Amino acid sequence: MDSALIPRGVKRCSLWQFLLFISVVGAVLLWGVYAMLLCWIKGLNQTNMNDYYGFAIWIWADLAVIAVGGGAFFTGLLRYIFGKDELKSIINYAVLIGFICYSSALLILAYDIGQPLRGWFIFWHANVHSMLTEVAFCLSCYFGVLTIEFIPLILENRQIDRVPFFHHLSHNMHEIMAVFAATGVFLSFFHQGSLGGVAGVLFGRPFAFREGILIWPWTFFLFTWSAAACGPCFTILITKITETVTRKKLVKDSAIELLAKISGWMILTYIIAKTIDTWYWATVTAPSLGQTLMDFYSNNPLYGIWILFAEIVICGFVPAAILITKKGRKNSVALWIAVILAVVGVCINRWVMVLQVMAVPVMSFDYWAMYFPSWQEIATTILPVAYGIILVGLAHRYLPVFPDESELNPIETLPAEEEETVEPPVDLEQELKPAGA
Amino acid sequence: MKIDRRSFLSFLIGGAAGTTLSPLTWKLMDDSAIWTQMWPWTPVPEDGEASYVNSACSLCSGGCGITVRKIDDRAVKIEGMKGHPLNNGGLCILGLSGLQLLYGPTRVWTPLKRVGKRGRGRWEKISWKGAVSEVAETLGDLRKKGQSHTAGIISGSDRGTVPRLFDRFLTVYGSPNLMRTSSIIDSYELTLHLMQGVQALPGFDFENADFILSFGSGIVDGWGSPVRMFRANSTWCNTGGKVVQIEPRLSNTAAKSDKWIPINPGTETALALGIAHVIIKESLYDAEFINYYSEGFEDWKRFVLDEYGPDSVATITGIDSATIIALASSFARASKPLAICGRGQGTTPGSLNECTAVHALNALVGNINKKGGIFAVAEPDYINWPEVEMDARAAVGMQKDRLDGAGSKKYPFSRHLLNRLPQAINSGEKYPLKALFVAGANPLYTMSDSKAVKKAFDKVPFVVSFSSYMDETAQNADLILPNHAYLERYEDIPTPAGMPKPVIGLSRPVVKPLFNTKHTGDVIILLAKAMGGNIADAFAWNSYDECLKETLGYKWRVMVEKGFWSHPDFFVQTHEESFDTVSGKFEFAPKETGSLKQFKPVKIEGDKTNYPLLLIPYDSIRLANGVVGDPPFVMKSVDDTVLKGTDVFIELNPKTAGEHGLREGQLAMLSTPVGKARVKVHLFDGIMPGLVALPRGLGHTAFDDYLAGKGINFNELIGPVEDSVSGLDAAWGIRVKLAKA
Amino acid sequence: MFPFSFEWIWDMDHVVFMGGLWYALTILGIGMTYCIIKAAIDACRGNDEHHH
Amino acid sequence: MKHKKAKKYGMVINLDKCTGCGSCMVACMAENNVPFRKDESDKLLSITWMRVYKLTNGKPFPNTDICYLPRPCMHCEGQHEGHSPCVTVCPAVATDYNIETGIVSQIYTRCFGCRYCMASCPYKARYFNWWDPVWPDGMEKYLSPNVSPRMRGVVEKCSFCFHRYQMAKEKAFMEGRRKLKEDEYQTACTQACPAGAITFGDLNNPNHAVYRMVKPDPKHHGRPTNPNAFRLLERLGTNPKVYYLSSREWVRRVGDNYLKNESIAKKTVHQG
Repeated sequence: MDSALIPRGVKRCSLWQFLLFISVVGAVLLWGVYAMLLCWIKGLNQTNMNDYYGFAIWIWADLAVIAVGGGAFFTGLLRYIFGKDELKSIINYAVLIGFICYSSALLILAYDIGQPLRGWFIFWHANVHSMLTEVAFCLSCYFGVLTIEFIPLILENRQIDRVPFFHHLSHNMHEIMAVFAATGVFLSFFHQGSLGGVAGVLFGRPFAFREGILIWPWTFFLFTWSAAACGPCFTILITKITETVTRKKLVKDSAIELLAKISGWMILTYIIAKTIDTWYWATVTAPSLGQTLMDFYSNNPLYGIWILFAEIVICGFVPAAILITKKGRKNSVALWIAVILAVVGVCINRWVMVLQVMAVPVMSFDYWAMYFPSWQEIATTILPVAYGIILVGLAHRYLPVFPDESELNPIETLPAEEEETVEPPVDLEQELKPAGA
Repeated sequence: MKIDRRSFLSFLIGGAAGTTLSPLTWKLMDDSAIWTQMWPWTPVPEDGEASYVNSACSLCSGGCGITVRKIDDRAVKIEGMKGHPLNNGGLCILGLSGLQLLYGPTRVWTPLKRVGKRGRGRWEKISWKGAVSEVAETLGDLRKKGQSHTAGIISGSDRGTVPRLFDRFLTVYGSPNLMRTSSIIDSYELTLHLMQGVQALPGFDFENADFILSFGSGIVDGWGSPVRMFRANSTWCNTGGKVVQIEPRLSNTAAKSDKWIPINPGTETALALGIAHVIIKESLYDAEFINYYSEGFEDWKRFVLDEYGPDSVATITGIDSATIIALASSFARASKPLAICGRGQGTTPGSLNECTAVHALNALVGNINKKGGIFAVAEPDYINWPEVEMDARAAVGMQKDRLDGAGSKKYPFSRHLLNRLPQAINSGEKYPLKALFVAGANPLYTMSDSKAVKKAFDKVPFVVSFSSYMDETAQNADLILPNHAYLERYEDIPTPAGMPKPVIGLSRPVVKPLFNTKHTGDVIILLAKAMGGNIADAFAWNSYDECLKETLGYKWRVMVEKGFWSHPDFFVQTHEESFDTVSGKFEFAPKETGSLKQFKPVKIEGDKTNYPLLLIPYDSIRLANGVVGDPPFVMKSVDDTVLKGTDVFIELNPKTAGEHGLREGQLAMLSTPVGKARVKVHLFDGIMPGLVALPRGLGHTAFDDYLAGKGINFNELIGPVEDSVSGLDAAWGIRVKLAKA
Repeated sequence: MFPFSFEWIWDMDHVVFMGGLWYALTILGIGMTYCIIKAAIDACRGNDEHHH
Repeated sequence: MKHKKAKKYGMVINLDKCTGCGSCMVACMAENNVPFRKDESDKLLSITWMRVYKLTNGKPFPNTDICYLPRPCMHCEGQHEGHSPCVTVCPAVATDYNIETGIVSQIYTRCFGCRYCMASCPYKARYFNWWDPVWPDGMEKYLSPNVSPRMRGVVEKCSFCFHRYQMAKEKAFMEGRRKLKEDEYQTACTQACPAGAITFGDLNNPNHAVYRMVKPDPKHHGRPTNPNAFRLLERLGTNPKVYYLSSREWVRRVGDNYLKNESIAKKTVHQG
């Protein structure tokens, strides 16, 4: 039915199968939307946040998706500025993932705030000294950049491309994409950094506070760096998952390996910097404020020193070690482990910088506060995931996301073979519909 | 077709984009933000002209002066009255929340008559006329049958015009049964009566004292006139006055004191006598006072020296003898020492032995009726109404014994023994109570052994409540004749107990009555008039306000102007005129007190085998436990280690908790011989091992949702223990057993 | 955000921050305008020589 | 000594006098139209601009000691005026540092509820309106027109009763005066405290009691020179304008974090 919209040279599952898939994920999405409406209509009392946990799972999710969405700007940097042409195979997908991550982040912010209808005050009445203002501005602008980067891909849909204006627009945008990408990198550097700054400037909270350069605490640079390092791992991870689900090779190995290699070195350098930062903080910053490292990791049921070990060693040095070695990158299992660990690592880091910051007592007579999200918070946090899966599904079906897909999966070579297709549960057998038919 | 669809889509997209970019979007965005800034469901208080009204707070017997800020005809804030002799600008947490009672959901709006079973909460509105005639009819019937003595009144106080109007009414009607809510004041009155031969209230000159020896009195926990005590405590901070607090639990007072001496609960008398022992032995007492103004000292001295050496007292009290000796010495050597008693807020009278022993310490150092000492303050003399003329029926009724046994052969000196009333009704040994008025009191909540009290109430066929609020007693009444709230009425606020000089406050209407309520004073007058005859004749006033104005005479003008009246030429009595005993001197060993007999600890309920631990109550200024309960603001101030959700916490020493396998926050079952309760455990190092402490003031079943149903009423777990001399409630705790729930 | 809002002060912080912001927005704006105008011109000319 | 033109309103709380009675909490609630709910026992959801903490020395019976510590907003000055932890982070200038008085304000109609300021405050002095404020029928009558009730979704905190400052200024203006007398502007908690434990005034004015009580050191952002005085978390460099007095060493020590073997005297001020 919708075959006219499906790119040439690739195979997709039947529309019914696709709709079934969409409706399953859509149900989850609706659950999230329901929870979101509850939060909007009834207020944030729907959450388990409280006056100690003013920032909770949403802000973590926000920081995490932005960190892992950092793959878009870093891949863009490598592709457009440094001219790594191998990445052509994955850049579209990196942009798409980035777009999903950033739109999710903005959505989360829209229900995280107590007065969503006044959300625009952050722009209108901006306080330029606030890291959050910097986040808001750079985040929105960069989302604009991602949209600009995403538009040509949409325009390349077979039907849209037939309109001469759109065809030319897409072409022209490609032509000057390097300018956009460079702006994107500039903006990303600041908003990733300022997200780190959000925690790092809290001089009232020794657990989060870091010294730095000028107005920027060390976390500013660590956040940018970790997003650049781990973002590509997330792009690889999602690509791998997509390949597994669709049971086809979508991106050339050379692209994956190059990205993995760069990511590996980035992680290694990041984690060394992070270690130095932690060391300095534990031995100089915190003691100068009368606290020891173990004050932050004891007397509570969850936050033990294990979390630091997990973040730095298991999810830092281990993936770095795998990714910087050729053997590690080439080994599919090792690559899987490495990218998962790297993504988990950056998520732990963001968790620590949001939720543990809130949990640690500051006044000597205060106490650790523990928190568990309400179902409304969980649903609204899953909501962007469902939205992302749907958008990936749609884009994969109707847009030429993977330029090398037809080359990697030539239809002509398998004309007689029944092929399983696309996202939905893989076991659903499909009648093959040749593209363009 | 395809073209059409495309143009349609373009139109849609273009339209959407156009609208988004048009000023409309920005306008809507702005409007919606403005809308959130003035949501119609968020109240906007109306502005108006500000004014201030001086009045007096009567939420407890503290008698603080208040200044109420008004905007037009709304009262918006209660503040302490500047320059008031008691509180000078400060105010307690309850007084500050008074507007939540005035405007709160617990007010009774109109006279109510019970429908259906008692306590079910079903009422019908009746008119004031109907209500008064119904009461008059019931009382008239009793009187006709010669049963006027079976009518009784439970009153929060027996001082001031309204309680005195009740008293007058009951006298001319023919019943001796006006019963006052009991407190440590009862014990003090009795002590002053027996040792000094006077009918007076105790007055303590805290402001000038420099060494306070407190036997468990919650100086900063609501004892006495609370704000005055807070101020006195701060005065000591400035002047270097010392406070020694003796009690088994680290209360706020103990924490604020200069020295906290934990003591085995219930052994305070022994300590007082032990201190006396040391003072006498080391000849540290005021020889002049002892020699010239006291009687019976030698006998008492022998007894104290024989029985209460520091070592034996150490064994009883758990305080080592060196501490006792040092304490006695510093007490006696202080220039203005003062010993006081009355545990916590002093809501329980305690044993008379204890009060006399503590008072004897004051006598030993000679600080009776002296600056920085304890005064016997005569009853205020401003109420001088003509004697009532009793008819024959009234005279017969007044001849009858009081139902509570006060003034009987057994307890000849006590004036009120409300604690004995439930037992008297339930046993039915004397005569039944057929009509009961409750005013300024909430006995169903405040009296110990709630079950027995409820049972007794159930036996009284006609209960009338005068409460402004739907409290526990009002809930279980047959008729509610709601008084104006305290901010809506005129009333005299007599000198609070503990004040060494008279200060009469004037409560006056800050706002016009909000509901169809009536001043209780007016109701008494109307009732008297409805009953006619001598009764009506005894109440010649047209209204309560007229009565009050007339009664106060020249003071009225001063009170209206300043908000209070204080004695302009109040003087300190000399020792020669102080004592009105047979000997004309201070009696160290009035025979009636049994001081010469060996000190016998109050026998509290429960046996050690079944109930291995001791349960004591504790008072907090943040938990009102009197006539009213905590308003929402005060509830908000209650710590989460006292109340969490609807669970109240007991305080337990970590050692005791360990022995019972209990952890912080764990649920436990508390059982005493009187009742059971589910509680949560809070570990507190400041409580003596082996003790369990439970706060007073929670566990209300009445009032609003902000208060009702939270925690446990301590009175459900304890019963009264009669003091052998006074008949007053001497219980300081009860044995208890604790198990994991 | 704009110099006419009352939070605005003419200081280094505002100039640097808002300068950076408006700089980025200008590049994006000009870039997109260029693309759109050029695409419109190209479409009118029927220029269709390039393919990806 | 001539004092600076700008005022720096601050508070001194004498913990030796404070009895933990809670009057300050309720006076504040009544003055500032603070809402309440049926269950306020979850203190993490309970709006108390002034909160009284109960401190213990942690020693076993009978050497236990407790002390109450009332905690309003500290109106931090930070490293330079206006550098309060919360003011610097608020993205929408909804919380502001008044240079004229040193008071940190909260503009409820500006706040959009991001709660970053709450995260930044080490004293937990900021509270979020998780619910719409609801007063039982009739009780909204006592609401004061001088302080607007807050809507759901915004942050609120102690304002040092700023409206009282404005009213006092207005009154002085009407009477043709420019300067306020010390007792003309007092916070509701100061006024209500039955123990007289709270003193309020201008820390820049040597004639004011607050100044005389703590003797702030201008070279060190107002660090107290009275050895019995301390500020909460002095070492963080927040430079609060609320000072505490205590004659008990353990209480003063509880006021900040110290390493195990560190003596209290060593007051290194971070960043300072």
